Amino acid sequence: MSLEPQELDDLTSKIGRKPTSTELQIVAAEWSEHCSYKSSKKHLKMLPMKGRLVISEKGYDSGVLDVGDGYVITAHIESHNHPSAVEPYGGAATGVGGVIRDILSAGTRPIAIFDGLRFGDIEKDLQARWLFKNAVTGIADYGNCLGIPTIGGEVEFDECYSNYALVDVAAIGFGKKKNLIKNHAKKGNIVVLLGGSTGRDGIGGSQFASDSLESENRSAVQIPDPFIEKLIIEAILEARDQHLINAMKDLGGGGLSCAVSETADALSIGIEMDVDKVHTRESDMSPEEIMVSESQERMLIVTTDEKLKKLQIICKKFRIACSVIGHVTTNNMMHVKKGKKTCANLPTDVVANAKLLDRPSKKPAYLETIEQEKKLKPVSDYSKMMLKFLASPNIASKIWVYGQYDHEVGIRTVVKPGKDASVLRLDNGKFLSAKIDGNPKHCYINPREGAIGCFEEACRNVVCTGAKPIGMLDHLQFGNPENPEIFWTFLESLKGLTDFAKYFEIPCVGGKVSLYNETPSGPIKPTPLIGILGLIEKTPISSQIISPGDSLMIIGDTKDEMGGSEYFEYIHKFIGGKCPVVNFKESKSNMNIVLELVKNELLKAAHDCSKGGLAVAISELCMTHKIGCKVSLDKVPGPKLDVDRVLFSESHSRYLLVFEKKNLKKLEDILKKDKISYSVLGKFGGENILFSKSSKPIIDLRVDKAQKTWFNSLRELVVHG
Amino acid sequence: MTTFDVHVIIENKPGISDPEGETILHDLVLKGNHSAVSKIKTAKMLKFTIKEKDKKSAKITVQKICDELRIYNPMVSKVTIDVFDA
Amino acid sequence: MTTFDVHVIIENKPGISDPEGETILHDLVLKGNHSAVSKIKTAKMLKFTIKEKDKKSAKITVQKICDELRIYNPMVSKVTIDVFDA
Amino acid sequence: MKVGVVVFPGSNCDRDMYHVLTDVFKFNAEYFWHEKGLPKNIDAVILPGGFSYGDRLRSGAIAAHSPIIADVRKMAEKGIPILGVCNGFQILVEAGLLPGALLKNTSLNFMCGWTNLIVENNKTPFTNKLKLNQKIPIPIANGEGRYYVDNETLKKLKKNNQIVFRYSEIVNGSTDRIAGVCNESGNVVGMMPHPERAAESAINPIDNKPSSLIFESLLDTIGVTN
Ligand SMILES: Nc1ncnc2c1ncn2[C@@H]1O[C@H](COP(=O)(O)OP(=O)(O)O)[C@@H](O)[C@H]1O
Ligand SMILES: [Mg+2]
Repeated sequence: MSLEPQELDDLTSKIGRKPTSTELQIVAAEWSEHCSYKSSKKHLKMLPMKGRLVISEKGYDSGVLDVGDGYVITAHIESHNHPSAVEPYGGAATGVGGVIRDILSAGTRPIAIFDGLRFGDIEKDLQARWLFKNAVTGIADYGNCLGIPTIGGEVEFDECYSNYALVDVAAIGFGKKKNLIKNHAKKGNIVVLLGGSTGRDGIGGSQFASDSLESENRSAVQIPDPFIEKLIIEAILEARDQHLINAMKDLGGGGLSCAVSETADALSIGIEMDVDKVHTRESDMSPEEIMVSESQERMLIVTTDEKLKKLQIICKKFRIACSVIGHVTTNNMMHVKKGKKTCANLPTDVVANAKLLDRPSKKPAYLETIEQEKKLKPVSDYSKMMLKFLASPNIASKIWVYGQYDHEVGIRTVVKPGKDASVLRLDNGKFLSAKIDGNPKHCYINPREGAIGCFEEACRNVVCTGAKPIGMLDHLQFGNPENPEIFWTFLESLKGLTDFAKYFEIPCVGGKVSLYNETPSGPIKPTPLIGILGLIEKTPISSQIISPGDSLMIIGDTKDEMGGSEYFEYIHKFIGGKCPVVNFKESKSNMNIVLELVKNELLKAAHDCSKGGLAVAISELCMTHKIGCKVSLDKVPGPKLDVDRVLFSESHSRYLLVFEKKNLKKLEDILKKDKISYSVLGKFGGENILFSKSSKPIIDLRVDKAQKTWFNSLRELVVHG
Repeated sequence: MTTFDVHVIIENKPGISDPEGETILHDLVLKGNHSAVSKIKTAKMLKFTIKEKDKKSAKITVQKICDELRIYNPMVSKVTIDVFDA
Repeated sequence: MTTFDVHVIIENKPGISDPEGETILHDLVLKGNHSAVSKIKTAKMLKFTIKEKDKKSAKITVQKICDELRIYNPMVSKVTIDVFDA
Repeated sequence: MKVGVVVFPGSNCDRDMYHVLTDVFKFNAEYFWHEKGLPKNIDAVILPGGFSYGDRLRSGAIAAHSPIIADVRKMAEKGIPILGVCNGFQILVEAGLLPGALLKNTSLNFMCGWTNLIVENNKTPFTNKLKLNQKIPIPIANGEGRYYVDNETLKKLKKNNQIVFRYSEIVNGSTDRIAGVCNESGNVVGMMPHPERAAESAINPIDNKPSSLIFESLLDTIGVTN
């Protein structure tokens, strides 16, 4: 680990002397892109962070939202891309562990996990398959052991992730507002390190995350220990209930260096600590190694001498180690000693605040021509094509994944994975709905509109459960920011998200930036990921059986927006065209109308239309409810389009609604008053999914056959190749 | 061609922690008062039955299979391969 | 007292199926065209580091630990114990 | 009537079980940490699910040696109703309080999803309000849930009416589709599926009644004496 020459000069001039070797390591960890956000921080400020429900506290790693009646939810998102690309099992598992500790830091109990997974083409690429399989097992083994349900996520395959992996994890916490840890510290308080022992694993991890992936520096392997993490959670919550915690921070990237400097900086205090007091796994670790080790499952706590005894009793009960490693001072210095010897003594604001950069940006050259379409080979048999499409890894059901995750533990999961967003019941009678979404294929073609599309898609998913979006998490994943073209795509995505967040008044409650996502064959496609939290005041849309005779309606226009569609890319192997664009006004009225219809209990089911377009979304409804449907494509609202475009365009702001025929009039009254573009497309019943145009059948599939293919193909591919 | 039993032992590399071994040691064996034991390390074993011309080629083939099919991840684990007459 | 490495191999008794071994054989090894392999069986291994006066008593102690603490479930598994100089 | 919920390091369905016992069925329940003893005035004991000791060595293998197990054993001998759910079942088996073994699922994966149970014995304290052959929609969530017994034991189980639940179809390769068993006297019951996850209409809107009857059976058994 090392600093850039100008950073070294900067550090030297700020402290007025040559830094010691320990100081160099500490600063290198903290000033890495991963910990300091030096490329992005200036720009992230544009996102709206405040809102009616947002509670901000100093030193929190997670966002906090007030959900009423004295309760709060917390949320955070993280990625563990580099580690997962070399050790998918451990990398993905420790990713879960890390984000859970962020939730815990605020003093809330983690109640849900989400995972977003991206790999290369698993149909052709054995390495991608191996990464995928092991990352899923890693997440399952960790989350399941903790007893925190993994209730949703997404999985996507794209050649741009070959030999690489994006593993994103988000977590949600829940608790009483009065139990939130109000981080504070004063002179004489003591600093305690609690949890697993500090070892050599993960040394240099944050630096590693900020380099592009090359085999020489594949050194940061972390071994997950979910059992210890579970004990830490219970111990911390017990300590919280006994008011033993003055301030708390989890140890993540940059290890003790970051946790100590950031805690001191956030609370305007100094911390003096002794590396000899840290419980280590190996006896011969140097002060540098102890300070930057990224061993998992550790928490830093500021408490008082009087409270320490009780804290130690709790730790003993849960058989976890806890060491007093230092105390709070008032001189705003981070003073690291080894016994009597000083190894580092630095102003905390210098350590915690790297010099922010203003990186140059430039519109990528490829974008000049990307929207041009080429002539595609016509599809001769749409039924056959559709079956193949339903079996394709990006479209196929993800049950092989979420079926390995305990998504019921905690008995809050009212709407379970497999539909749009999942829904949890809260202790105050309300419900929380959440989903994460990304779409690198759209973002590659148009980083701004693509990012907005992810935002809207995540909103649509929670809206389909009857929830109003109340907060957003963003995770911005790009290649090397030193490349102006890549940095431009980062800025465009960020601006798009900001515009949408402001228009919809959805505050950003947390986020993460992950840069340098590159392999020897190049950067990944821009991959912003959006998590949406939605609140349901009364009842979520209940799981109802769709019966023969029920009607299917679509809301929103289907437009000629095929760029980045699964149809272009999977069926025609073509990357290009215009990607879908969200019309903010239309988007808002459609969202509001669906919420109103759910609230008036006029719907049996609502489903959003996204990847794979109308054809896939309607099939999903049929397959999950095991019922056929007759759909007339002539009635699809929007401009006149060729049949394949109507079927597979991925235009946003569209919802499929299922309702009892007798409610049509009531529905129309509401829809008309808001000038919503809608149409009744068809009727459920029978054993076939049937799409027709001008009375001519276009797609005709048996539901059971389609369902079997869609349900099993991912597992077949992963397990049996 | 002769049949051989090939034992493949997969374990975490030295220096990489083994939480399972530690739990078995501390929460089971030491609590059971068996203080003569100072360490427990867990490993996974695969026993292959294979037809090859000699011991040496049996070992080479199995090593190749393990590497090629990613039966273990060389980043975290090491393998030891022993060949026995069946 | 001398330090010994004691390897405990826990595996399913004959007759009890080993789906993991079968999966590795069929979905990985045979698909990868390594038809010389005819069988794969998985086992779990625990490596004890123990101080005892000699090999024999090291083996006896570890066997006792395994029985007493049910390191293996006798209904389904059997253990094999090998002692090595550390 | 007091129900003890035993908590081991790594238990993670203890709070769910407690919630259902107290908030839904109005039992008087209390948590017992595995290092504690159980008081004499306990009327029933439940070992909840989770990952005691991180499932290391084998699910339930380490927790079976916890101090509290000695008391659970005594209570079992006294005929007090004892229920082990999921990891609790695994612990009872590892402690020798129930026969058999729980092996890795044939899929080799953790499996979470809904299945149906068939009631095979409605004479236990946890099933006496259910009908024979009644169907119970219920979730499973386990990695080592494949119940195994050898032929001889299986014969004995059948003869003594010790098979309490079967899966309605093959889910994980269990011997004879067994999902839950009891001891010879019938007061100790173990089951892999999670009744506490299916007993409320919010979670199981279609049919929460059968799972509720498992708790109501217990209410009936121990409620009467009080
Ligand atoms: N990695 C995953 N982990 C957990 N659940 C997943 C995962 N991938 C997909 N799912 C679940 O499968 C369902 C479909 O996912 P997805 O296709 O992403 O939905 P949508 O298109 O509505 O965004 C959702 O309920 C989602 O939560
Ligand atoms: Mg959706």
